[in-house]
Amino acid sequence: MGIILLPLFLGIVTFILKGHEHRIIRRKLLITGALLHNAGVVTLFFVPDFFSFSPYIQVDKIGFLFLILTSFIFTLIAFYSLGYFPLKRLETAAESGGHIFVSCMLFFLAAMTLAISTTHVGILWIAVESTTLASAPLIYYRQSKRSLEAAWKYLLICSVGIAIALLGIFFVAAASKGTGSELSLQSLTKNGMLLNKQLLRMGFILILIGFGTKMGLAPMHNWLPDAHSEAPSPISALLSGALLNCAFLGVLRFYQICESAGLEAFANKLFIFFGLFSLFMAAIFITAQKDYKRLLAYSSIEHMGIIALSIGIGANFAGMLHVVAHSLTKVLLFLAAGNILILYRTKYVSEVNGLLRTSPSTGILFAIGGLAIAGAPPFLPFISEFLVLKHGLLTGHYYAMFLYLLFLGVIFVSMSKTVFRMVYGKKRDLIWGELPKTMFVPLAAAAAAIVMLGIYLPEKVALLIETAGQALKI
Amino acid sequence: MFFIILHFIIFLAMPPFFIGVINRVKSLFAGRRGPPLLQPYFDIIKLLRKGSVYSKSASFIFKIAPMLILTSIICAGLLMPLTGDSLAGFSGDIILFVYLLALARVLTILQAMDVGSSFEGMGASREAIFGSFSELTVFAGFVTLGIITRSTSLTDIFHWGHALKEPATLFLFATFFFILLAENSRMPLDDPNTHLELTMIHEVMILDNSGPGLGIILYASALKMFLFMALTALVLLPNGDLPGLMPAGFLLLKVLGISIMIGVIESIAARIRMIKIPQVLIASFVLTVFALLISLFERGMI
Amino acid sequence: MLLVLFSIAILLLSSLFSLLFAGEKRQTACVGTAIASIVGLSGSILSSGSQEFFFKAAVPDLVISIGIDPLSSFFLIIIFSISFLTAIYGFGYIKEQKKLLNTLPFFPLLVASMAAVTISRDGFSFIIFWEIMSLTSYFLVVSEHENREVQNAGWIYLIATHLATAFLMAFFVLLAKESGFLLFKDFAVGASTITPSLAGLLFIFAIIGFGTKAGLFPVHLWLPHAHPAAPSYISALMSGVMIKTGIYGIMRALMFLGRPFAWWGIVLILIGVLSAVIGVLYALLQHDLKRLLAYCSVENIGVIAIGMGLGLIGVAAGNTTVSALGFGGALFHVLNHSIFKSLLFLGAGNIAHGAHTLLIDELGGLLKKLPLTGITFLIAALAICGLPPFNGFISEWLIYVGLFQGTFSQSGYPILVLTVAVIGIAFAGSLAVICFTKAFGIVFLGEPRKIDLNGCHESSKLMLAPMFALAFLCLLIGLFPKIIWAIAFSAAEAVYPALSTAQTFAVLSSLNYITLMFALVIAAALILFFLRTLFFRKKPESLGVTWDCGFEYPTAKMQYGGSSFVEPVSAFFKPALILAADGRAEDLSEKGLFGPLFKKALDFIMFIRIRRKSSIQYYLILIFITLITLFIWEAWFGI
Amino acid sequence: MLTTFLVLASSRLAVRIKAVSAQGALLSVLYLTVRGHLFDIHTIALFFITFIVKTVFIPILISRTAKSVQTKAEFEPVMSSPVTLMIGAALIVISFTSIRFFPLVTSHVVSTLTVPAALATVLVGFLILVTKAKATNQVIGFLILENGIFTFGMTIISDFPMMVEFGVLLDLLVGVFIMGIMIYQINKTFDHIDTRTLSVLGDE
Repeated sequence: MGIILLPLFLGIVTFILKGHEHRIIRRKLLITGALLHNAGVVTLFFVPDFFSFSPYIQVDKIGFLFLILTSFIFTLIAFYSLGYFPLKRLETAAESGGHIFVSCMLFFLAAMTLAISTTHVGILWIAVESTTLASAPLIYYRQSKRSLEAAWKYLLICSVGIAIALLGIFFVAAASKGTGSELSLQSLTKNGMLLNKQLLRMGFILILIGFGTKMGLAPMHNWLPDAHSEAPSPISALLSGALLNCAFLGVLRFYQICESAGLEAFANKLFIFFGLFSLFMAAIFITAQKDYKRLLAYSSIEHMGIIALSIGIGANFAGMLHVVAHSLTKVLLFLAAGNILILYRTKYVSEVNGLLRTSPSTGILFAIGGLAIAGAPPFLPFISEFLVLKHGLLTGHYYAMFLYLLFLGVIFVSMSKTVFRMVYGKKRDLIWGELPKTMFVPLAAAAAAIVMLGIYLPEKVALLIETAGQALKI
Repeated sequence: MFFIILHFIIFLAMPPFFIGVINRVKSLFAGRRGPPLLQPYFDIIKLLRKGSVYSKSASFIFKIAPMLILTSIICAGLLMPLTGDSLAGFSGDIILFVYLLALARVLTILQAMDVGSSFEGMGASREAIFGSFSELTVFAGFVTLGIITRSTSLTDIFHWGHALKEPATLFLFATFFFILLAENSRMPLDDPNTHLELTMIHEVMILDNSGPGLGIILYASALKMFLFMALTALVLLPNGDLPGLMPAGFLLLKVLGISIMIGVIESIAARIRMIKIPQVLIASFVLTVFALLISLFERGMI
Repeated sequence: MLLVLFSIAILLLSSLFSLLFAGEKRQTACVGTAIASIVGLSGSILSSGSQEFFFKAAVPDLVISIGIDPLSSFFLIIIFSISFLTAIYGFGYIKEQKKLLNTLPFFPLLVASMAAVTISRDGFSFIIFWEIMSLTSYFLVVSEHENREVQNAGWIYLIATHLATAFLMAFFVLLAKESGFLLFKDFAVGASTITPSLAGLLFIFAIIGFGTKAGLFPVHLWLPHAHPAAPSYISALMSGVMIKTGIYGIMRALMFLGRPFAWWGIVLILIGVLSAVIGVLYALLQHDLKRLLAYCSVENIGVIAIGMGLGLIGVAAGNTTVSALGFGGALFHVLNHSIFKSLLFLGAGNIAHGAHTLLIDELGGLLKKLPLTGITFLIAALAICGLPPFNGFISEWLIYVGLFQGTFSQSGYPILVLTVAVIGIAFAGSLAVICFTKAFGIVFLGEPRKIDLNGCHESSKLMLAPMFALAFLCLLIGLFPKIIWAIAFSAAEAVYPALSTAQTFAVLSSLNYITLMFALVIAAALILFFLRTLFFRKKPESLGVTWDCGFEYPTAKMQYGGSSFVEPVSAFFKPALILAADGRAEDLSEKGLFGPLFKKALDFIMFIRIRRKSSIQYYLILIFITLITLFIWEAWFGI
Repeated sequence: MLTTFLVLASSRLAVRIKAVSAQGALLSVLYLTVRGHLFDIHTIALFFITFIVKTVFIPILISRTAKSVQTKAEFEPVMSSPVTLMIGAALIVISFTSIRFFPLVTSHVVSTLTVPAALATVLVGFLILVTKAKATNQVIGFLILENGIFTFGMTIISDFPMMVEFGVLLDLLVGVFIMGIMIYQINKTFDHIDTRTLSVLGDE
């Protein structure tokens, strides 16, 4: 509870602290919020029940994994923002809204934490909707026509999507009628077999569409590239690395209910379908993509597809591992994209080249991220992708795995082409001079994480992921 | 020991004689008396006694190549069963035989390219491509012989004595004869007598050789031709299991016959156009494949 | 085993150190690699029998295992010996080309990953090492990435190798489905119960997956792009060693597939013949020396594939002599090719360094400026053509004899295929002669065509020493093939233990004869030289211009060039080739297969993309349609 | 209830806002009717909150936004009004006829009409979202959609804690608030609020 309220409180404080003169304090508050959140998560690790004084707020095994991830990523992004936004401000000359921005970030964190840690389906809905609301202004940061369009699309489509999810939740509630269970996860899963199957099925479809919209599953994904490409890079990173996970967690909660009701096969089929379709769409739009931030956005769709697919074929460990892998890698990439945007002032792939010579650290980090996200070992995403394949073939999903490999192949081809086009080439003159350190350290941390975990997955981490994966199985 | 010496005598001393035979046959056809039968020996000795002129463009490759060519041809000769058994035959020596000759060819080509003349480059180019076709055919022929005799050594192959019972042999004889003509730049494919035509293959490659170097090359090509004549002869009429000196004697007779044949053909045939040569070579290859299929079919292997 | 691990550790450390340093000090990578190679080489030579170690990975159900057996140690010997020499060469090479210091830390990593691939004993770590190998070599290929060509070459390489890995992943996982685990040990046990159809499928997967790395037609596509793009010492390592890991992979894969069928061998032989003939044909129609060498690798890999196919036919028919000759010859050729191909690439490095171009038609007369490079290059060229008395002959001879023996004992399709193979190798061999007479003749002989040789000078001793070592090895192995045969045979035996009963006695005696003959060749050459010097010493020698047929001023431009040299070939094969405007052969697999395939795929993608609108209403409709569709699906059919 | 959205589908903005408001009011009343026999504090509180939020706050917000935006004239919708209307009618028919396929437990529902009515509301809301171009209309569409869902939920809801209900409403309120700001911004930036022009982004 504390970790939810704290960012909320800090957010309100920053909201109050308007004006240019308070910007240092605001920055400090942002970092404080991130670090305190970290501390909270760590405490939770040692004292699992420390914060849970409400029956509806409880961090379970899956939630804990997501929480750690979110917290870590938020910290990275918070640090990165310190370097990014002052530079960005020079460029856009947009002075107002700093306070709204920082407070929205903190609100966003709070909403995500709530979404992760709640066990009540209603609260889950509220939290997910709040994340939309808190992040819409973040996308609008740049206050340009394009960012406005993106924000509007994001807001409206996600709201509609989540409204559909609400309908789904009502269906689930209707399904639970007469079983005497509360609308909390525990009691729903406990009484799983008593639920009305048909209603639950329809409810799950609605929820999958609803949260799937937010999660970026094709064909409900269309807002995503627009929003990701227009949002400031740290926000894109946050959306991609953390928010999508939250939405996914929302789906997972209901997946658990379905599982307990014996509808596993049904839900799996849907997951596989949406997973593959997302991969397909991503493959198509990643190819010959001209805008590198959209490229990354489509790659998020791809990876959400992989995650859905992995759950669909029952590769829970791989799925959870991929959640971690994707978040870290995507954060790395979006932040690197932020650096590139500042250095080159363009989002067009064709105008960016010679990154490795222009800004070696960004170039190397971007290359690492690009390779990792495209699925090359020894990075973490490869491991999870391989495990998905392994599990899929072992469980006999031959056609799905064939398509999976095909789409991954196409994506690798296109992705690597674009990334290395950008990385290689002749040196360009810098516009901004060297970038501040805070714009490299978080990236390096993320890169180190995916390399380290790719080469050697420590027992503790593996256990964490494994228990999360097992918790998914009722 | 006797056979070793005999082998060397036959192999090292006889070849230019057969060249003389060919020339004599050609002269007779042309109504001339022609040069003496031993004229090739005189030519070689004369050249060996002269001094050399080297091109400024040439490197040491050009100087050492003739010796190396001679070396590889002599070594190939050791594998040929001239006296019934070869000197150093072993199972699988047919491959070595072909490759030693290929080595000689490579060295000829390289020494031709060394002087940087466009004529010799042209000759080298032609030699390379035609040589590769004939090598192909030779291998196809060896496969056929191998299947017929279940052996991979020249000695064993030609110990077999029922050649005429094999219909494939006639095809093989024809193709090996073609190869003989092609490899040694004889008439329908190349003309050993002209030196300044753009249509030459072998002779044009040695334009810049002079003195002893040229002499050695001429000698080496005589050896090579002898080897091919022997091979062709043996394909049609193998040694079989004849005792003592008979194989060697018969062989010389057969080779004599073949050189007369060559002389006749050279006299009556016109040179084929350069462009047609690959076709001829491929035709002979197809002929070999034919032989191969027949021999396989006869044995019920396909 | 421990020594091998130790050497991998040294490699990793030297890579790390070199990464931390900047400038000249990065050369620690080369030094480290050289030291580690010595350690690893001794380790792999000393290792006898098979060893395996297991580690439990954190990922559930995953055990990592490493081990060594004769097959591994055979490849380890190749890897470490060549890496040792290229490291020395690289040290000298990079001294001259400081720009390459950037990617130097990847060099030990590449060697380490290659070694790791060969000692890996489970599917998971194998794939990881395999991909690390691909990635590090990719980074080395794009060392000079300012050049667009190089970028493209690198990209093609990356794609090819990665897509091939997809097949490998499927290969290993399907095997795991049979045996339950990803351990090679279990695969080998499961091999006895594998169904024929699955085994066939897996065989095809292995051929595609490993064949891409090895460079078999038509998946060789990356090879002629990547090799010219890479710095020479890397091309040498890649062409000499790295593509052999593909062969290693196929050999290893055969261990898991149980008893082979004759059609596997037939397929492999046909692919091999295609690779050999097409590879060399393309090789001789190239203008760039390194591209020529790259295509020539395709040819040699084809020869190796023929050997392996022969071995498979032999095993399928229970003819151990044939299979011993096939596999033994193939592995022998692997070793030989790694020696002369790396030598050729190093030579190309010297040429590029001396003459600043690798376009064959511009070069010429280099032998006078680079005599030592020229001699070693010539030796390698003769060896690669399979000419006596060098090592290339031995392995080709083994395969030939095996093929001949095969034709004696087989019937039906196999015999036809075997004869095709004999003719194919013979043809490829004779075209290789054209190819390398062109390469050597045009580049080193005659007069320089377009280049200025004034500034051209021989490379440093550090660069020449490894080349002489390699050239010496060519001769040495040619003269004493029995040791290598023993190692290669025991490596093949590790795959098919039944080979141990093979009657290789006849082979060995023939090898003795070959040694004798080679010695005779050399002795005869020496004797004749002695006679020549004896007789010719007093003969007058004079210099003149090349005979010019009456022209007054023969110029260098009048020489026969590389293109004109091979013109008869291209004229003859015209119907089967796609010729570029400049007479260079375009790759059929690139222009005819993969190029159009990629184009079609792109067209399809663009076709779909055009249909995307970006208005918010459209987005909403999509969501709605999805919803309705799912509901209808659910209501009518049930999901 | 049917009347409300038939009005919505046709006429001018102000009317629409009023209609939404009316719908909200009806919705809140529905709360009372659904749980008619149980006049506990929970229900009453919900009634009031819903009423306040849905019939008072949100309409006020929208109309304030609309005023600040100063809409000059009615834009052409993506589809002409009559067509939209007809499709809307068709949707309603479909929702009433297809309701048999939905295995909803409607035992304690006030009238059998509520479920299809809710469904129809959802569909019409969607229709408005899709066919209307103006941003304000889209918000209204969204609200109608939401109302429909609420109606739906109401018929079956039993044990959502009050906190949750309250949270949902709060979310809605904030959402509309933010949308209002956005519309204001859109107007400021683009000089109009036609969302059809918001399609610059996309893949070339």
